[in-house]
Amino acid sequence: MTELRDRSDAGGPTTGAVGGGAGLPAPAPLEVRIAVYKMMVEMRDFESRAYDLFMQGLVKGTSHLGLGQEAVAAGFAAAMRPSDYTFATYRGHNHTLARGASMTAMMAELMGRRAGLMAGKGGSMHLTSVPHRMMGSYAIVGAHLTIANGAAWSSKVRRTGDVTVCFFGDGTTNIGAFHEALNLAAVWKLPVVFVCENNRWMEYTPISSVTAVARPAADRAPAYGLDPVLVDGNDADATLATASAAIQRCRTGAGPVLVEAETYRHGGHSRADPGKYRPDEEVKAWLARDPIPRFRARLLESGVEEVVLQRIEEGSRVAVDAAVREAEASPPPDLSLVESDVWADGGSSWRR
Amino acid sequence: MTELRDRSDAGGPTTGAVGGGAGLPAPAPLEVRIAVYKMMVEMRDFESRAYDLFMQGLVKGTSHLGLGQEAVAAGFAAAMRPSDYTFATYRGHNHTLARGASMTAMMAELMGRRAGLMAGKGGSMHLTSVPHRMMGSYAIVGAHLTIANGAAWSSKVRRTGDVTVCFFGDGTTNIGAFHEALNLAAVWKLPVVFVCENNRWMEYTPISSVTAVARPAADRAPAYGLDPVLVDGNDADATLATASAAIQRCRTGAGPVLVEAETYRHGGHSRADPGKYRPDEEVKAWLARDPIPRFRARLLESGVEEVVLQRIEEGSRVAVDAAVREAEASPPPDLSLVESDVWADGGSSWRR
Amino acid sequence: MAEMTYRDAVAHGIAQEMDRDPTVVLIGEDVGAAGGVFKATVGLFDRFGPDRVVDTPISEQAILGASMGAAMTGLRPIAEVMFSDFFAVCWDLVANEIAKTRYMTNGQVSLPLVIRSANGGGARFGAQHSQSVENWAMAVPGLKVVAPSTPRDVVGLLAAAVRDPDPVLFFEQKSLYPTKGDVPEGELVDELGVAAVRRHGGHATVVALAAMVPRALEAADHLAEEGVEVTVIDLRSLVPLDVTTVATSVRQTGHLVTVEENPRLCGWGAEVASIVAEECLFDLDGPIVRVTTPHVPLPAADALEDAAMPSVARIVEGVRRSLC
Amino acid sequence: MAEMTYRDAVAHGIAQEMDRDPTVVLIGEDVGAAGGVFKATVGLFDRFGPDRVVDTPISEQAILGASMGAAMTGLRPIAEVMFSDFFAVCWDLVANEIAKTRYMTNGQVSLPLVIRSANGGGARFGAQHSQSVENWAMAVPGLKVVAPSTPRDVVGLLAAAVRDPDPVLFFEQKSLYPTKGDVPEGELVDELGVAAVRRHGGHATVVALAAMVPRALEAADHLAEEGVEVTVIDLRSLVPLDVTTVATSVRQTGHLVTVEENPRLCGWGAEVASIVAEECLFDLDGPIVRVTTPHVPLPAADALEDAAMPSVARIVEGVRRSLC
Ligand SMILES: Cc1ncc(C[n+]2csc(CCOP(=O)(O)OP(=O)(O)O)c2C)c(N)n1
Ligand SMILES: Cc1ncc(C[n+]2csc(CCOP(=O)(O)OP(=O)(O)O)c2C)c(N)n1
Ligand SMILES: [Mg+2]
Ligand SMILES: [Mg+2]
Repeated sequence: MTELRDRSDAGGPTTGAVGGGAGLPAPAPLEVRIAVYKMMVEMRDFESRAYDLFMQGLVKGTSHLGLGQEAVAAGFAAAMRPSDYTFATYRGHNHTLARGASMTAMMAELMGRRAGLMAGKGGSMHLTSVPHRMMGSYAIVGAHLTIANGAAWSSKVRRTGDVTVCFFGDGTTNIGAFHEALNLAAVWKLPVVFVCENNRWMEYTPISSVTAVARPAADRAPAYGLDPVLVDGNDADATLATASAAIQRCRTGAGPVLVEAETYRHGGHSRADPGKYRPDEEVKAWLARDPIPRFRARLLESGVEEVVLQRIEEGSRVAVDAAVREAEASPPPDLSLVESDVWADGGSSWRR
Repeated sequence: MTELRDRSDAGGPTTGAVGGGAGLPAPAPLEVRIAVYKMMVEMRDFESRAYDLFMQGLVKGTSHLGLGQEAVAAGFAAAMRPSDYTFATYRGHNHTLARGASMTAMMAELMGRRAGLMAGKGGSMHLTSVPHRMMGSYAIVGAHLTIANGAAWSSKVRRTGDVTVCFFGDGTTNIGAFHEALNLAAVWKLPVVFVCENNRWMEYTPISSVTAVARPAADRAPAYGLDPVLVDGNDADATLATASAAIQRCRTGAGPVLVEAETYRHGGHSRADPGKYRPDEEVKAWLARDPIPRFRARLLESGVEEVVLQRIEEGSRVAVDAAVREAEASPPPDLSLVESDVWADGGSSWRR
Repeated sequence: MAEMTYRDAVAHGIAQEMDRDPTVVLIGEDVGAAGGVFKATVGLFDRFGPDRVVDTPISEQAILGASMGAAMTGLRPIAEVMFSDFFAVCWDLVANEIAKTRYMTNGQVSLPLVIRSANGGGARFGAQHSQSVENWAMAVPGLKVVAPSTPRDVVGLLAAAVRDPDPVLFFEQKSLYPTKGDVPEGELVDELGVAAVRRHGGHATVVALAAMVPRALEAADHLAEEGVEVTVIDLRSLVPLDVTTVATSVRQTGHLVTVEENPRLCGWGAEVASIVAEECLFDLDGPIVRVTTPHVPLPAADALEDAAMPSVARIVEGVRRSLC
Repeated sequence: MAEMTYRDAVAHGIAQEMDRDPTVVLIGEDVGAAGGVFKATVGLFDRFGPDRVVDTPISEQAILGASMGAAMTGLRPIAEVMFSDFFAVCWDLVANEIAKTRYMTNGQVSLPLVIRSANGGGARFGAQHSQSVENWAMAVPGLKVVAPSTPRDVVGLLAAAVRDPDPVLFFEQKSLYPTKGDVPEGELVDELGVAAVRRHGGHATVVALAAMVPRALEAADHLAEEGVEVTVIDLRSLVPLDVTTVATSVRQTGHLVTVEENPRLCGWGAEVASIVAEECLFDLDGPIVRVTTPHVPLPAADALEDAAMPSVARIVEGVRRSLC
């Protein structure tokens, strides 16, 4: 397990969990792991379909897929309790699904339909489902780390015991808001877990070429008095274990945790980007570490029956098919929405 | 001497130079040290007088004094060559004097007179003297670290060999721009020395209460792949030695250096603030470490004759008296300046 | 009825709301133990304690982010941005996040949140500590924008802002901090978006905000001596904007002058002028005149700053110009 | 004469200036090897190399700070802020530092510097990647503000901006990137502050900018079918602002309509309207009408975004309203 220790005894990053789960403690209960597998399969199917729909012109604007990064979203979501808060980026489909939002509403949102999660007003980059404590997907890099602090601060003031989990990319570690958020969280000992999904690329630029340290998040943890925590983000057992430990630590009031999860996006940065700027061997090596088949094999080893997994896979396909059908059947949003809900009174009037 | 080593062999901050110069190499040549003393005395006299004039209502608006922090400004200025660039904060009188700007022009600027360094358009917080490569005093925390990078980048592109030195306070280490500036400087290996003048207070708030690490700058250096460098900012020999090493390192193309100079302001944060929020013992202990008498004693020990120092002190008083007289004699700025020099054509027209 | 300064009215107004509602918290640099750099939050730390009056590092993005996240989840923060010029270091939070989140989420997220800031010139602080940036805020959909001109209004409008379910930017004009005025005893709550007619006159309508209100009233006194009687409207709030009061007056006087502390281009006066030029064009008997700071940064020297900001003389001259 | 897209004109214009002046450098996220996220800087990295075409981390403050410091000391940087919405994360550099430094230093510091940014809606990117923020820039003294509507103007105005000794914000309207137009061979340099009259008509003056120019022209076609002939002015630059061309036309037509992509309050059209209402009031024969996006953030769904932005139909309707 990725141990979460006090800074005092931390030398380099805690790398125990990286490299396939060796040295991990007994894995989580089987039903939890099966639930994690189900989430990952659904994410994969949902996003693959979203990509097809984008190429067909049915998803408009843009979309940023987390294909390949599912083990991070699923592992953390499985470790959260329903009242914990999630904050994510524009690459937030997986995190939104993981908290339980409706596939139909999400697909309809991507397609700009009335049935959309935000009736089409937000789009792919702003998925939000407050009832699921998915407090938003944020499209401008950095800000949401500071906003996540606010939710954690509020939980602390209101003594709810809830923990906030905030996801962001490697590229995000170089913007000012990252620094301000981490410092404040540490000074105020906020119950927030910052999860850097290090997929090695900041759009089309390798993160290593624009970052002063090798591990963009973990190597900065000490600057905030925090332990560096690294986890293999393509290993669902490892992300689940790290998530559980981190959230537990927050829940007990020990202050924030900064996790760097090493992972990779299978596709391009957004839209139709084929991601050709990435070296072939790099892509190949990471595809070979695809978290889904890897975890599937591990579950079979753990004694889960093949048919259980097949039923999950089949169920996911059916669910995604239904979501697409329902989303496609939904009409465009009512145009009166354009001027609705700027204010809490439902309107947008600026005059009297 | 504060060694500037590669990150690889750096454990904690390099504290050798802190604590009174023990372990320092042979000090700089005597004439350089005497010049440093002269600068410090002039800074002290200039600012003491500026404070009096503020209390008399002749310096308007605000002013932020560096009384007590002179050894940082003087040590670094003495290590710079004339073409090197300085960037400072609103607490920038000392740094502006140190680069050779006219006392009269500075005093007139503080008083809002025509003879002012910027004819009254900038005021105390924006002292700038481009002919002296004093590229400005910046009043909003953080930005000027990124701007200093630009000057250093330009020097690198133009292959001038010039180094940029950028001063800022401990409180500044918690704002986003600090993080962005340090990372970019490190990635681009810019010839810039960042000097944190840690005077322990961010306005009326102790820095320790709002910062996740004990040493706001030095403990963050590793987050940018840099060596932590600490220096006793009240020891002019130590600041001079550290400055020389840091600037030399930059000049050879080895990339940026981040220095934390531990010091203290004798007075309040700004204007008439008496600084009463600070514990008496803290103030007393730091007054006992006043860099000027301390350095004076050291110079006498080194064989400088008392009369030499007295002549410097007398000369400084005379110079400040003259500057005040000349500034007071200067009329208010011509009102046409209000609409001048928004644009390079000298005017401010926005229409055609 | 108690006389108090605009400065003290801020602390008084905050205390009124913190007393009433335990979810109201105050956050900012030096707002706590130090009582604020403008001494506008004196006493609150002692009264409400460090859990509700919270000092922060110099991290404006973190301050507003924390406030936004807290507002999303059950608190009602009052955040301070020390000088309004510093909105520029956290504008992403203000303009992109706080202003837009309710809309983007189709109403899922509420942001009951006040951001106070010391705005405006006159203190010889120079170009980076003297700006009037209420028009920056007005230009961004999703923000309410308030700027009181009297101690009484500080209390009443602050209460309205804190109780409002939407984000409100509350501009305290720093040159007004030492000014005094009567504040009624007991709870005081105003309504946002209601202008106040501070003086009645039939020859022209002068619309002003914050520190420009007393100046416009002084100009009105001068004009009265030459027989020109003007109506002076104190807008009090830019969003919502009390178009009704302005338009009603212009329909009576036929002349409009705006008095803006901000630099010329795209100030709130431009918006008011464009509304009147659309909705009351045929009521106008003279040009709409805008008296503003010229489109320059503010200089530091007292002589220069005084020459830059709208003076009583320039307001008088502007009204005369509108009448020809 | 070559036909090229607005997108290609950007790279073409930058190349023209980098070829001419070795101190011109290009800096931004993904501007180099990747050729820009909008493919507007394709080829420049290969042609001018990594010392002059520089990729950066996601650090907009550091990008603009580096550009400013370099401009102070001998380079002429062209910085890219990928989407104009992101000006909010570096507004301090733009509004407080870059805009004010020449003034504050009494002319000691020159800042020959261009900041390019993809501005505006129409791409279904939602509220945080679709804003038209040219009015944010216009409101800040010390910034020149340019927004071309054609590939030819991209090249000519970019050259003017790069050669200008002052900071220029250069807004590329992202919905125009795929549009095509003729660009003359050879060096092309325009003058900032000169509007273009794109169509002549005597009934009303329609003033537009960037993506609203083709839309206004389309509206003019419709109106012509019903016998209403309008002049369409493409402002091209907001600072300097070509008041002469606008005022001259309004004096002839007696009617003014502005077409702004930005949300309503404090848009550039308000400024234009206020100038006309002051300087040409007695020339006006009808209300000044502003056609803008309503004062809301932009929604993402295509149907909603189309309904929000000024359409040809709304422009036509606005002109009709101005004529009554
Ligand atoms: C402030 C800001 N600058 C630039 C962008 C454009 N942008 C969107 S995603 C992205 C790369 C982010 O990289 P990373 O944080 O690693 O996340 P990933 O996309 O890899 O998940 C950039 C530069 C932005 N959205 N916000
Ligand atoms: C962005 C920003 N926030 C707040 C301020 C107000 N302010 C001016 S000085 C200061 C304290 C700075 O402390 P430090 O960096 O330690 O420098 P010192 O004054 O001690 O030299 C603050 C908060 C500012 N100028 N800019
Ligand atoms: Mg990434
Ligand atoms: Mg300090």
